Amino acid sequence: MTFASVSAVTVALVLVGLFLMVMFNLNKIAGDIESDVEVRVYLDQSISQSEQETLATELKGIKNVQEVRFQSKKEGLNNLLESLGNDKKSFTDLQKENPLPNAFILKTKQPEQTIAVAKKAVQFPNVTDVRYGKGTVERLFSFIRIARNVGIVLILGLLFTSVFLIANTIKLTIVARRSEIEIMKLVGATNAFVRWPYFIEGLVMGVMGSIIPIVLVMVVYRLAYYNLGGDLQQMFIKLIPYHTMVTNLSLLLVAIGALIGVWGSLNSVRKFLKI
Amino acid sequence: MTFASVSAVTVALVLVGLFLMVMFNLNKIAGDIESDVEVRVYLDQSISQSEQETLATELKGIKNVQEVRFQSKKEGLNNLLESLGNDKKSFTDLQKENPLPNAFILKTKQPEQTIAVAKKAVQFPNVTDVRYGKGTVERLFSFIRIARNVGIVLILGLLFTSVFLIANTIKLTIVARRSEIEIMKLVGATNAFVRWPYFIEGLVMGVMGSIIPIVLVMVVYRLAYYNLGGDLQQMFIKLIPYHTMVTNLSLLLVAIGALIGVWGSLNSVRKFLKI
Amino acid sequence: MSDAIVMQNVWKAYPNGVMALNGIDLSVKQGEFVYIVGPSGAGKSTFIKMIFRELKPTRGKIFINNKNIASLRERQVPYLRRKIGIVFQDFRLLPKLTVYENVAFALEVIEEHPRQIKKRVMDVLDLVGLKHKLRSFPNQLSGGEQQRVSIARSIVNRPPVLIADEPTGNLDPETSWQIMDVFKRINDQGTTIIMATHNRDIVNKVRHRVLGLEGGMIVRDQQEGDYGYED
Amino acid sequence: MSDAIVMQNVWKAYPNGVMALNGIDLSVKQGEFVYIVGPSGAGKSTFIKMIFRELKPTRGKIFINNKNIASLRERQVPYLRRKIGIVFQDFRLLPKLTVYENVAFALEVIEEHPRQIKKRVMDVLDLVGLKHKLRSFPNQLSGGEQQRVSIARSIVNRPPVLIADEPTGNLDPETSWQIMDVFKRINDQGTTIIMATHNRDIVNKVRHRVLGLEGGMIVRDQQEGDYGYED
Ligand SMILES: Nc1ncnc2c1ncn2[C@@H]1O[C@H](COP(=O)(O)OP(=O)(O)OP(=O)(O)O)[C@@H](O)[C@H]1O
Ligand SMILES: Nc1ncnc2c1ncn2[C@@H]1O[C@H](COP(=O)(O)OP(=O)(O)OP(=O)(O)O)[C@@H](O)[C@H]1O
Ligand SMILES: [Mg+2]
Ligand SMILES: [Mg+2]
Repeated sequence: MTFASVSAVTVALVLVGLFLMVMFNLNKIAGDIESDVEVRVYLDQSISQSEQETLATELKGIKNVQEVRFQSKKEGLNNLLESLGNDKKSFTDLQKENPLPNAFILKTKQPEQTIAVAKKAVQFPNVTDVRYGKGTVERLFSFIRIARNVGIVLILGLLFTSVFLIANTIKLTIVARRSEIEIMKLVGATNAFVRWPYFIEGLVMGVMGSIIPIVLVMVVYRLAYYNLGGDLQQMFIKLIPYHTMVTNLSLLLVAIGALIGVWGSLNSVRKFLKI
Repeated sequence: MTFASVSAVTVALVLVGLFLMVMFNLNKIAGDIESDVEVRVYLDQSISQSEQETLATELKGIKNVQEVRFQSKKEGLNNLLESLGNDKKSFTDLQKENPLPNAFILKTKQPEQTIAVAKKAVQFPNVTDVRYGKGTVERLFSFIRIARNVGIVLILGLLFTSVFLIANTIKLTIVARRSEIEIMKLVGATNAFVRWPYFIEGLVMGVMGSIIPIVLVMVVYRLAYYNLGGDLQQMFIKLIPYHTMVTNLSLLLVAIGALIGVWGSLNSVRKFLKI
Repeated sequence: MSDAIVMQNVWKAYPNGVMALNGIDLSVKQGEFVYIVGPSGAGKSTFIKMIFRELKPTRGKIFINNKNIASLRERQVPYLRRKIGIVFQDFRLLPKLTVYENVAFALEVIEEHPRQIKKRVMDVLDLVGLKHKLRSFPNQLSGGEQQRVSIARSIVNRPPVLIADEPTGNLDPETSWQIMDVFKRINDQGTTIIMATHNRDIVNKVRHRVLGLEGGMIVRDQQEGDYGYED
Repeated sequence: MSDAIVMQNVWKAYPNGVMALNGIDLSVKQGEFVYIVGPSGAGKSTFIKMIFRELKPTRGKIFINNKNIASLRERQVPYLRRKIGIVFQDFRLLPKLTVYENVAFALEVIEEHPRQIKKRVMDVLDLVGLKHKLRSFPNQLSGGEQQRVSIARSIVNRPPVLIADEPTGNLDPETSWQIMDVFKRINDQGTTIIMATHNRDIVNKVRHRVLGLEGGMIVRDQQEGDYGYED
């Protein structure tokens, strides 16, 4: 009987654990990507050095702009070619006559402020064009927002489900002991006396049920982190460090397990105490 | 008691259903992306019309090549610029003096054959370069393979978990009826006579437990399909059509529910029949 | 042979090592009425559970109608049990069925015709004086009422053998005599009856064969015997 | 007053509408020994369950040591029950505890000193003749043995009031007399005893106050009475 409860906790926490592992990382990555968004301000080819310096100060003065960086046309072309990957060789001609203009790269304090900043920047003199991946950025933001919301809904759903499942299982095991509880009460046991062993049992069950999930999370995250971590870093994606993740997640899982175990146990006993 | 079992089935199938919904689509998308991979064979600028035609035939003769398509330098540039999004305007200069060569685009029968085909193509005369997104394609393939394997493992894990959970819950409800079953047997009931109601009960439980998951899948997929579908189509990603998905998934869920219900029920009864 | 029940050197050890029966030899004729008496823990219930194979003997043979049930195949067991009516010491009613349904169950099991079932069940409930409780559930009955439901169920399908484990333990003397009347009647119709009992009054007044059990052994086997153990 | 138990106009209707008690008035003095007799379904067990508040009366007042337990607060109920030893008609042993643990439980509940517990439990098991079964679980006992464990548990903490619902229903006459001896001894020490029984022999031989219950009403209340209902 207790095996049933422990394994229900185990099963639920494995799901919650793996899911949280993914969610925490996605959340971090989304944050990283967001803070990577930038506004490119293209300059007129004919701009003078002093005009350019004035413009830099002015851009810096726009509300919410955190950083202004100059990007020469050459640098711009290199970045572009880089992003095309190993097709670069085919474009050697381009390097002779670079069609790209010079630019300022702005970073905003909050990624959501990109759009407002871009709108202001375009009004300055000598600015031919302002790019922030219009559409793309907006779509990225809404994608991230959707992904986060979906993630939160899923994790809440999963947690709720787990609580429900575990409580369900514990209840069934305790219903089977209904007469036991009633007899104890009829022989003069106080509620506290009856409840105490069930409290302990719930706690032990919850903690025992979280062992396998914790080990699993450790193993899976170790594999994921050391195998995928490198590949992902090439794509400028950084995972949450192994120890941080494992420590936090373990504590979280034990806590969830213990809470649900105790709660489910006491909750199920409660209604049989009324005799 | 039966409520406990039905809700265990419900909870498990909701998870399985939503997960399958995502997996089926990812699988389709992965397939679509794979079959989109192509080999670009760049031609020497000085190639003559007849040489070009010979080359086309020869390329077509390579094992596993399914389709050979000519892409003019102009077409190539347009495609490139398109992929750069709305930064196109900045490259008007490029269109005057197009640095890209003409090319043949090859499609292979199986996406995995890309690499072998590319290696053969590079050996023909008048071919300056062969591109298939080396590295990228390889990484994409291994990514898809990993994703698929992870998906299969997850879905099997989830299914196994569900079966376990449901069987667990059903067992608990039936253990509570152990003496009931034993009494029936002692009064002269055959195993079949005792089992029959439990068979029906398991079936009903399974089917009832699959109602909410099916409705949920329908609602969620409707929302996802009609809200995200458009956006995704812009990225050349096509989801599985609503009706196909919902029909197949519903049948699958009912079948899983009924099977697990009946199996869990009969399996739990079995050991109490031995009296 | 017209022996309904024959035991040959039957031993029973429970899994925890308790020796409940130590070499029982016995034969009961068709239509006989046998009391099993003996102190608490003597092995009466164990003896009775052997007959309908709730328990298998550790050693020895048990013949019911000349068939050794110790080696009966599992699939045959239900058919054995249908020929034996059983009153359990702890009643063993189905908790989710009403009084009526509990009694009817023994008839449904043998696929009796529904109309037959109704009539027969009502008759039997009348016999044990529980017609007014037919819609009650077991946990809504007094101890004696539950015991009478168990008795009703045991006789409803007119089994050729009736086995009763302390059928009057929870009944007042008056109701006990009613039940004995019922038993007498079905015994007169040829039913073999084995009844474990502590009821001295009954054993002494309604004389039948008395089997004294002590420490898992038959210490007395007396036709028309009395309860014995006078204080 | 030295009345241990007083009932004033007590009625009990079960949720399904059955009227089990119809206006009971009664007072039992400290140290009295009272038999409750009456046919099956008369309301004896219901009457008994009122006293330790397994059931609450639908109407009326019940005083135990001058406290109305019908309006007792939930938290106080365990302390009431500790002053009352109860032998249940259906034994109610804890299935996962051994005989020893079942009896010890009643002492653990009142936080008796562990060493005291051991001695006292062994003494009581000896009284009911079950010292040799102390490590058995309830499902490894015969009916009579279970009943004796229930008796042992009820007297182990020397309660001032003992309530026994058919305590000899599953016992042979000899063992029954042993139990009656035990009851007599603790009654002599001042314990009030209420005993529902069908055992005519006992009631007629060991004369005490007899309370006749029928249809939920007291139809007879006789000092040194006999069982009545002669056939
Ligand atoms: N399931 C069991 N496991 C172990 N020992 C058991 C089991 N059932 C009974 N016993 C023991 O076997 C012996 C005989 O038990 P049985 O129930 O046959 O006695 P009985 O004659 O019916 O007694 P009673 O009159 O009290 O009902 C007793 O000592 C009892 O403790
Ligand atoms: N839980 C219940 N719900 C409904 N009716 C009940 C319940 N318990 C008992 N009764 C009914 O109340 C009446 C009195 O029952 P009670 O158990 O008090 O009888 P009793 O005198 O103890 O009988 P017995 O000698 O057979 O044990 C009976 O008619 C019984 O059917
Ligand atoms: Mg017995
Ligand atoms: Mg009673």
